[in-house]
Amino acid sequence: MIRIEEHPILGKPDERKEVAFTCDGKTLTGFEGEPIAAALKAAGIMIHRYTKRQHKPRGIFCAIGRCTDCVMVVDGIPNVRTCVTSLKEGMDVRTQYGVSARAWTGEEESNDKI
Amino acid sequence: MIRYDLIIIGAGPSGLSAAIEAAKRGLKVIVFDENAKPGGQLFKQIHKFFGSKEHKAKIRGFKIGEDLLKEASDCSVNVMLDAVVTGLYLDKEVTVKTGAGIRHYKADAIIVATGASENMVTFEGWTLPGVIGAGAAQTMMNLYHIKPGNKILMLGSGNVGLVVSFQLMQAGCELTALVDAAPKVGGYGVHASKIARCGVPFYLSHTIIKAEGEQYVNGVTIGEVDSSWKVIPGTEKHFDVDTICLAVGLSPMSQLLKMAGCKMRDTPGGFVPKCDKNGATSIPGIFAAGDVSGIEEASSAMIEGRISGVATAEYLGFISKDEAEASIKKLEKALFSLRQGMFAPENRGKAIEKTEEGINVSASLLKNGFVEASEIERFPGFTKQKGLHPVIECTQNIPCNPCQEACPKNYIKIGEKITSLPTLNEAGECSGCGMCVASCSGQAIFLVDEDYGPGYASVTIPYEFHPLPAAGEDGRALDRSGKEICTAKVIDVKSKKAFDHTHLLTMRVPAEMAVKARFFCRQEGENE
Amino acid sequence: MSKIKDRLIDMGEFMPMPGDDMVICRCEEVTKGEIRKAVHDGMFTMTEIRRYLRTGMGLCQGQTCGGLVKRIVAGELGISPLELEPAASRAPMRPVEMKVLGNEIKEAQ
Amino acid sequence: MGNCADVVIIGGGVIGNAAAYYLAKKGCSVIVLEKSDTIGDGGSSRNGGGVRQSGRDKRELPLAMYGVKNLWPMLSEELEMDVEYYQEGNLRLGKTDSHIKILQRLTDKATASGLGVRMIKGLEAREICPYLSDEVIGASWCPTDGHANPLLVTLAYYRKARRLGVRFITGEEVVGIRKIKGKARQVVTHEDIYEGGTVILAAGYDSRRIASTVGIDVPMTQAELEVLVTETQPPMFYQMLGTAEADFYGHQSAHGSFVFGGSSGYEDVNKDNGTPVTASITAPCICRGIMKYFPCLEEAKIVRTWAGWIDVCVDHIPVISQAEEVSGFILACGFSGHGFGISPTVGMLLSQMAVGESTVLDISKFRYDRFKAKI
Repeated sequence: MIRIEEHPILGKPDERKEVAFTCDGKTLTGFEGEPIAAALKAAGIMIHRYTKRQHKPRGIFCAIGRCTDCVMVVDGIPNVRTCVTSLKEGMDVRTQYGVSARAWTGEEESNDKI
Repeated sequence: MIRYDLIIIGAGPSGLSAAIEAAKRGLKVIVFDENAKPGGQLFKQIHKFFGSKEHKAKIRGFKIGEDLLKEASDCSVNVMLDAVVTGLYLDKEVTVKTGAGIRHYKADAIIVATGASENMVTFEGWTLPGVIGAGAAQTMMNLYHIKPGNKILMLGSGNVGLVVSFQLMQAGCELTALVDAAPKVGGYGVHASKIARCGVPFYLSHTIIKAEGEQYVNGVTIGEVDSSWKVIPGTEKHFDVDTICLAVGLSPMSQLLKMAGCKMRDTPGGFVPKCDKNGATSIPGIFAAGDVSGIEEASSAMIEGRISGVATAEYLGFISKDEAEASIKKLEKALFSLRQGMFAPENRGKAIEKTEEGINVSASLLKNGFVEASEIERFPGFTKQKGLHPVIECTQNIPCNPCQEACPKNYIKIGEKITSLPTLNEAGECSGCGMCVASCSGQAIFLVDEDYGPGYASVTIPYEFHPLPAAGEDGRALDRSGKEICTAKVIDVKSKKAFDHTHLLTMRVPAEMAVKARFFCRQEGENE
Repeated sequence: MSKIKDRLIDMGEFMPMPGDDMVICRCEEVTKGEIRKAVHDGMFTMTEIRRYLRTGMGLCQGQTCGGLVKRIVAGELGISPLELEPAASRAPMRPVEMKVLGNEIKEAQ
Repeated sequence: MGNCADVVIIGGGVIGNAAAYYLAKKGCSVIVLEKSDTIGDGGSSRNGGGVRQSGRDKRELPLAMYGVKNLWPMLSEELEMDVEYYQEGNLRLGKTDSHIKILQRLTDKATASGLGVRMIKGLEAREICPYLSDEVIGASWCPTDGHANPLLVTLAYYRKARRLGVRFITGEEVVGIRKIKGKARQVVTHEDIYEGGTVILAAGYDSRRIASTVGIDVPMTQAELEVLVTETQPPMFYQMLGTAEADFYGHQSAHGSFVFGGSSGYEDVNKDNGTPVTASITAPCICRGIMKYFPCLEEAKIVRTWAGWIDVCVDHIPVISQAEEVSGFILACGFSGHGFGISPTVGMLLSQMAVGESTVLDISKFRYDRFKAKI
């Protein structure tokens, strides 16, 4: 279990509202207002995006909105920092490939002028 | 243009403290913070702070945060959250992103209290999901109630690495190993000992060679390094972990000051503004306080904040120079006392071989995270005597004295200099109240009764894990290294409001184990 | 004055090293080898490296890699990282959407 | 220690570096002195990267056209580094009738000078760039214009020149030029003296101060320029863009960021703190300008803004000239914010002037002594 039900110092978390959202089309639940990244982590999702140049997986790294590694496509908008963006009911969260939600087709290397 | 007397950037320990002092002296103050919650790092600090009363010692970080917020609101400080300061422009203009727009603010004085960001270290696979900063771990577990991972390797034995390691265990994670390339534990020995006695192995002079996994971390390989930081072939060790946590230091987040044009200097501790002792930068009216002007503990940041708050009040003519000097003098004294001892800023990087009392420091503590039974007896807090008595395993000169304050019998003595090692007054006696055990921020005090019935001793330890064992429960006692040494029975568990979530677990162990048993393990392989 | 002023100093041949393929700038995916090579190509300051390779020009604006790049460049030049001026700090301190940055709210809160 | 060279160039910007490269290619020994610790830290790294012919003063146009025809297309290959040159055309956009009038006037002038540029309707503009707002009713269109990455062009010239043995010295502020036996010969810095058979002055606005040490004045001033850069966007379009009223200009760069310059209207009087600094009101203003023409970019995040000084000559064209009265002294300054696009041509011309060849283009319009009283 990834969520801490009871903590020796902090006790039990306050009551929070459970909301549904989707990640790559799959319906998940999380708590309203928690960072999207927290809800994904609780759902066991580690990979937030694949990088533009090397197509390598990335996930949570700094968790405070600084490193921007955890960005995803949220409600159609790319590069959303999921660690500092609050979860809302019905959000459409997608794995980010480069700067879009379109998965690699294998053709893009040649276009990727670096 | 919206105008204030004072704008403070960052609602962490220093920013809030500065706001309080300035507002108390009549300044119209606003504090901006980019986060949804104020308090900066304080709300991620669930351990009890060091220092003395004036430094809020033995109070947990988040509680200090709550107190600061209340104090700030009592003196009408306006704290604006989710407010990202995007720039610090000429004429002390600040642009702030709030909601869907940008607002412009000006002030006659600005205190930049933006804190620090984490340093990073590279190794093969360091970009894999599952490699995270120690700050990320704290944020996830202490703010959002999410375990950062199940099996975790910590890199870094400074105070952040040690404190976060303990917090990870408190959150229910398994800490597989603690690794540091340095040959010695960098943080407080007492922090290290809390982890070591739970059975976490320390690998000093080791580095991460590789984070393993294709899509995310599923293992790690470490290796021993020689004196030139090169891995010694054949020393590789593999661990199955799902998370690697990096705690390799902090750097001041000084970009706003640089943007504003303040004179800066590069130091081994990061890029910091040139400041006077009150935090005034090269630009009149712009001050820096807390970690942004040099990394220290939150306790120092709070005092620095207060000093700069007083200094701005004087700068803007709200108080006289004499008044300011009197207040600052007091604060400087408190700051000075925090900057004493083995971990004082001027001792960074120095090898210290003897305590202020002239006692050889424990080599094992620096290498393995715990003091060997053979070493502990030379420290003054360790005594053997008839009846119930405290055993104080505090072996380094750190600025901390709550144990002295806590003892109703005045049995524990530190004295004027708060870095001195605690000793027991010869004439005193122990009431067994346990206040010293609960108030020791380093969890280094135990109550021992060497003669708890025939053939047995009792050892009372501080216990901060969940679930809490119950009286009557059988388990095993662990020694300082985390090794199981004997069976143990819980004979008492005390929980009091005054103990502030540090429970006092008393276990019965064979008499000869009284000098060794320092932790209680509930079941096979489950050290919490 | 310890800064390297003469850009013709002899740094020796560029020799590939193990670890050259390690990503240093996480945002722009610039590797250690590329940074070392850039120094040999004459890029001696953090600003030049940044313009040449885009290190620190990505979404996080160098907040993660700044110190790492500095150490590599200094190592290649044989100087202390403290002698290298960090790249400029520029607004906005965090990424801001065009519609938000363009929306200047006038009234007080 | 080897402070002598055939040519000493003051200023390690794109003009100085280009000149150094073309001179080294001719076999000359060259020293380049740069005030900043960083190569190309003035206008060379603070411009929009336009490689434009349209909208140029007719005296400058031949330089631009020559570069676009002969130098830019081969530049990446020649310098062995991708300088991200795109020749995808320049759209100058209009939304109102008065905009169209402005554009028509510019187009007529350019056509008269022999440039292939024409007016197009909104529909055609949207065919070229489908991301344009429907409010765009027309544009001027110069298909042979383009853009390149100014940071990379500057560093590519530097890198190649350095490989050819040019000695670049950074952090070396020039105090003045000293004549020896009637000829410009010594370049004096705070710490040293350099000697050259020829001295080329390409130091941006500083050129005015330095030229005056040999009694020559170039009437110019400074203006500020501000630019913003977005996060990486998916590839959208590669035209260079501008508007009739010059609210903004810019393009999408090779790695996907949009780079847009613009103004708040106060650039001529903006303050600084020693180095050019952005003003808090400018970036928001540029954003509003962009969104009027490209509403689809409203979610794009700005990651960086920066400001730079440009040296503005009183008649808005540069001085590229031998100073006959000071033998051995060549001026290349006052580029007035449009020097980048012509930098390869100017570098080449300077190399020809320095070795005494006749220049491939007529540069008499850029003489240093063209400034006369109005009556």
